[in-house]
Amino acid sequence: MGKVVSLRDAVEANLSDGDVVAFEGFTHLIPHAAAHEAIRQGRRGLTLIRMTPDIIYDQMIGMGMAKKVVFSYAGNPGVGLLRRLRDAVENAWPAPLEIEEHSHAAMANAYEAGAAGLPMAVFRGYRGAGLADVNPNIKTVDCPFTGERLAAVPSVRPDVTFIHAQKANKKGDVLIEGIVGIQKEAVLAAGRAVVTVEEVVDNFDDVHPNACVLPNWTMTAICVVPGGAHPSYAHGYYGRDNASYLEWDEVSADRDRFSAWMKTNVLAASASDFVDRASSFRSAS
Amino acid sequence: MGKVVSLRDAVEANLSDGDVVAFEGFTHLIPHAAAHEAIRQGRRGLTLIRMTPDIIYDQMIGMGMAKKVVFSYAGNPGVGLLRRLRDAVENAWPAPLEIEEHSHAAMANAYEAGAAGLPMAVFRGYRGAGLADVNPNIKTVDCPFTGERLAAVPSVRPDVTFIHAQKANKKGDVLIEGIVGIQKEAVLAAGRAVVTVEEVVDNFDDVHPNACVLPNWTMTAICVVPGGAHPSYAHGYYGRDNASYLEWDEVSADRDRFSAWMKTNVLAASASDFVDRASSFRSAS
Amino acid sequence: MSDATADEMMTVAASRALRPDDVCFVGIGAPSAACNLARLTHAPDITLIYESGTIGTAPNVLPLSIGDGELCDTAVTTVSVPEMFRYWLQGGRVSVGFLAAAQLDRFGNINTTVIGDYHNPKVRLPGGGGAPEIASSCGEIFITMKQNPRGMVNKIEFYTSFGHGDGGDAREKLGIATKGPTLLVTDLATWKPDAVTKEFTVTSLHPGVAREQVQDTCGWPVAFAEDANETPAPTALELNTLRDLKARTKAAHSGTAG
Amino acid sequence: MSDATADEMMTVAASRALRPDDVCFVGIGAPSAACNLARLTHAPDITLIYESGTIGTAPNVLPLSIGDGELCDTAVTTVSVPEMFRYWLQGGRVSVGFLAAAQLDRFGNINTTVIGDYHNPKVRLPGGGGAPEIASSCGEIFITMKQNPRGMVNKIEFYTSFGHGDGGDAREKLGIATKGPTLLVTDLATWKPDAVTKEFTVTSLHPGVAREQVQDTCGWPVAFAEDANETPAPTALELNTLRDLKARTKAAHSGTAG
Repeated sequence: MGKVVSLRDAVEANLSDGDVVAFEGFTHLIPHAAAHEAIRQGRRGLTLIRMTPDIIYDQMIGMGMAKKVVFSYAGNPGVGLLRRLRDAVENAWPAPLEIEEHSHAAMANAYEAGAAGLPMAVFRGYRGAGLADVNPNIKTVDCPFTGERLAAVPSVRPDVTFIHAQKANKKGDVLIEGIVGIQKEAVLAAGRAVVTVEEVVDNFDDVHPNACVLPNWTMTAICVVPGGAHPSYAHGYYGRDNASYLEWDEVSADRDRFSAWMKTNVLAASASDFVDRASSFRSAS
Repeated sequence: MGKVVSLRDAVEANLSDGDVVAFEGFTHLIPHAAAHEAIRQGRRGLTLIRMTPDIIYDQMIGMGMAKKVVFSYAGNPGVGLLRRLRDAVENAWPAPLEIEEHSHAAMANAYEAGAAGLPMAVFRGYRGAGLADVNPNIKTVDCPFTGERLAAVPSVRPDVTFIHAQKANKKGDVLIEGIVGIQKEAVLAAGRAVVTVEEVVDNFDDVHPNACVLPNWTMTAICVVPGGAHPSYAHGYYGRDNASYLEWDEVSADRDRFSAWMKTNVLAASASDFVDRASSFRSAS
Repeated sequence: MSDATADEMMTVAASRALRPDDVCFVGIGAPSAACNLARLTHAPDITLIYESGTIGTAPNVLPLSIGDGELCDTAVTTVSVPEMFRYWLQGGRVSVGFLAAAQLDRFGNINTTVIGDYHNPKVRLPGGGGAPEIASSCGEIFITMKQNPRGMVNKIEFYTSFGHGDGGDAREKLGIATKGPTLLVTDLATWKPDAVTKEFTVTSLHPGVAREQVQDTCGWPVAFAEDANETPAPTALELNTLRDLKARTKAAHSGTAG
Repeated sequence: MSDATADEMMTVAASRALRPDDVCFVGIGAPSAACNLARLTHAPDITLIYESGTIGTAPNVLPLSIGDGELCDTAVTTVSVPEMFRYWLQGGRVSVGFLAAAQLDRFGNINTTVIGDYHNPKVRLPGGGGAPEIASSCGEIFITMKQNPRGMVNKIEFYTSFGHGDGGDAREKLGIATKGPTLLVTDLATWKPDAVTKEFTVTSLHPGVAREQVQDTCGWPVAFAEDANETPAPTALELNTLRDLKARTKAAHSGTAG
């Protein structure tokens, strides 16, 4: 398992200023620890891609790390709006933020096309939708057989993708279970991929043959970060910390409170803090 | 489980003369019993779709049931050529056979597009390949972002698809495990779907959350036909009967021998014969 | 059961519109409560789909997000997000899409994107998520929202998802083959589109609600159907089931287990 | 080990070309034996992919078809066929595609489709299967076949899969960015394309093989590299490993277990 490195080293080696980066997760398995490490390393000028930017992108945007965000739903899941993202879009604080906005269907297809090595995704979408008028990256393609006009968007090909997964085996293959979201596509679409996992097990002999497994050669680095998805959850490991999502709504409402919170909970913290943060959400079994 | 019916009834209700039909399976889980029932019912004028037409399509073609075959690899897997298909294409025996030939990538994408409700599939393919010159259903689409010229083929939308799967639960959901091939797409792309299964179990509580499960409302009929894939195999149930594939090479080499074999082994047989045929290939466990 | 709150009445009325054999794409919030209430009452075999990839889910408590673990634990199967949008939504396998609206117009067009100019917004809302293609790919669309004049507006500021456009055959003109919005359930009334104009028209008022209340909380001049009647009050079963569900949900989410 | 058959020499020579970190898309037959021999000798961590969807498979016996259960049982993961062709092959993740040829020309173009006119064929062959896109999407292509003048022809009758076309920069002209055929291993010799013309040129003769034998069994005038040498004979390890593999395979497939 030559690819197992510390999260600090993995972020340092794989994320540079100006990169196009995806920290993916669909409510489940959100790579909070990796995002916090990126914040500590103070990267700048990032283009952040994600279907559902939530707390971690709100934090990065609030810290002034992003020049652009590509997304399809920018909300605090189950709570409401993203206040740092709003402040950036509405008031350019702490910096102006360019946005490229799509629908979920478009983003899902764009990741899929990226994983498939295609330059674009073709789907039936955006009919009557306002985004088609404001996003120049929404175009059309005509079916040469039926004449139907379909939507086309560029594929998503991040420089680097970060995801969190349940486990790796000793060969470095990675297993994702439950709500698998868009993570496989995000890894396969990217030039580099860094995966944080809850644990390393000997082998996957007991895993279903058709489970979502990423072979070791599809990843650049693996980091063992138990609890690394907190306050999101890891199916089979720990549940969602709903109170933290509610708390974020208050923390992020005020610039000063936000800055103070980030200092204490991110800048002065480390990846190893996630074990404790997730511990009270672990199921008894 | 109102959808569980006899194979005879399911074929009668769902397959008509002139239908576009897919009996899918990728070496694994080939729906032999369903195909034999269709042969017994003497359907005519069928358009047969399959990535890998093998023995069952060789049999249907030899019996004069097909007017056209859409395919990407027409071979007896692990053995050689399909002699009845050759006889039809080369000598129009017992009837002329129209062919629409694609690559695997094109067919896989075309099924995928069919399942996705799209009129066409777009992929990077057929570059320099002769099929693009002889198949008018191979066209191109230009990427509006990069200008790259990509291949386009019509999606596959069969009137009806037949597949074989390991098991159904009492609600009628169906599980496919192991080499899952193109079966999910073939079912979702079709107007109707008939699934033969090895057995019915109480529930799928012990099944992996991301296993390939088709919800009951995606299928028209389910038929319990243990051994229904023989001489193909059913992962977890019985192995492949390689001798039968070799035998077919001889049986199919001669028109009279073929006709006699079909009479004995198909026309005068029934779905219940498959239990015995598969029994000696069941693993000890 | 006359002690139902307006919110409860809204959820119950919305749940009743779902048929036992529907395949329903469930938006979070009010739609989720209505869909699960239908499942727990008259439609036990309804298929509920959440855009996180969970198909045929039967959560014991309402999820807080569209990707709660409970949805996966109780699903028939959980697929990837691209598969969800390609095979299941775009594939035409969903009979009803159930959406909530932040801003809605009389033709069922929804805005959850921006207030003000798109490029220079007064308020930046979360955006459409799955809604643009839910609105065009599902067989029909049900919408639920609490009435207020800033939410139900004469003209929405952004077409996040397309309903009936400016009415009539606007969908056909865009090549959209599905029905679009066929039902709006608010906390005060049930609305259906006029057969010709496609303008939402009140077809029943919830018990105790006066027409003025409906008009006062709506930003456009409300049309009432000639035969508009009273929405049947929640039955004891409906109300008890909903309250039990909400109580279980509250208990689960205030705890630490996820 | 001078007792190796020509067939064994072919498999061993082909296996040696595979690197330990290759991701190899494996054709059935001779390629499968060579790829698994490489895995069992110098390339234990090589990733073998079969088009049935099995990724990182390590079969104990050679499969009879591209979809044998053994391939799934020993794979890192088994994916659907559309995913295989989209994410893994077209996605550019395969470094080597290993093909067998029925009919081959000097530029590595392969015909497995028809002999005679396509629409009125003398012999209808099985067709291309995965080969057309394997030939264009893999980083490079290795080909293996037994020499015979009807197989190695001056001009193939159908371009099932594109090699170097009519030579030179034919691939670039078609917008194909991958290398195409870089190696041909027959039962008599090892061939590589000329750097400029892309014509297959013999770079080594297997032990005991004379140039005349190579020419007599090839339908085009054979070019020999100036520095053409002798292919190293199979080592004891290579030959024993191959023979054990073949013996295990024979025992397994003559039995009834699958």
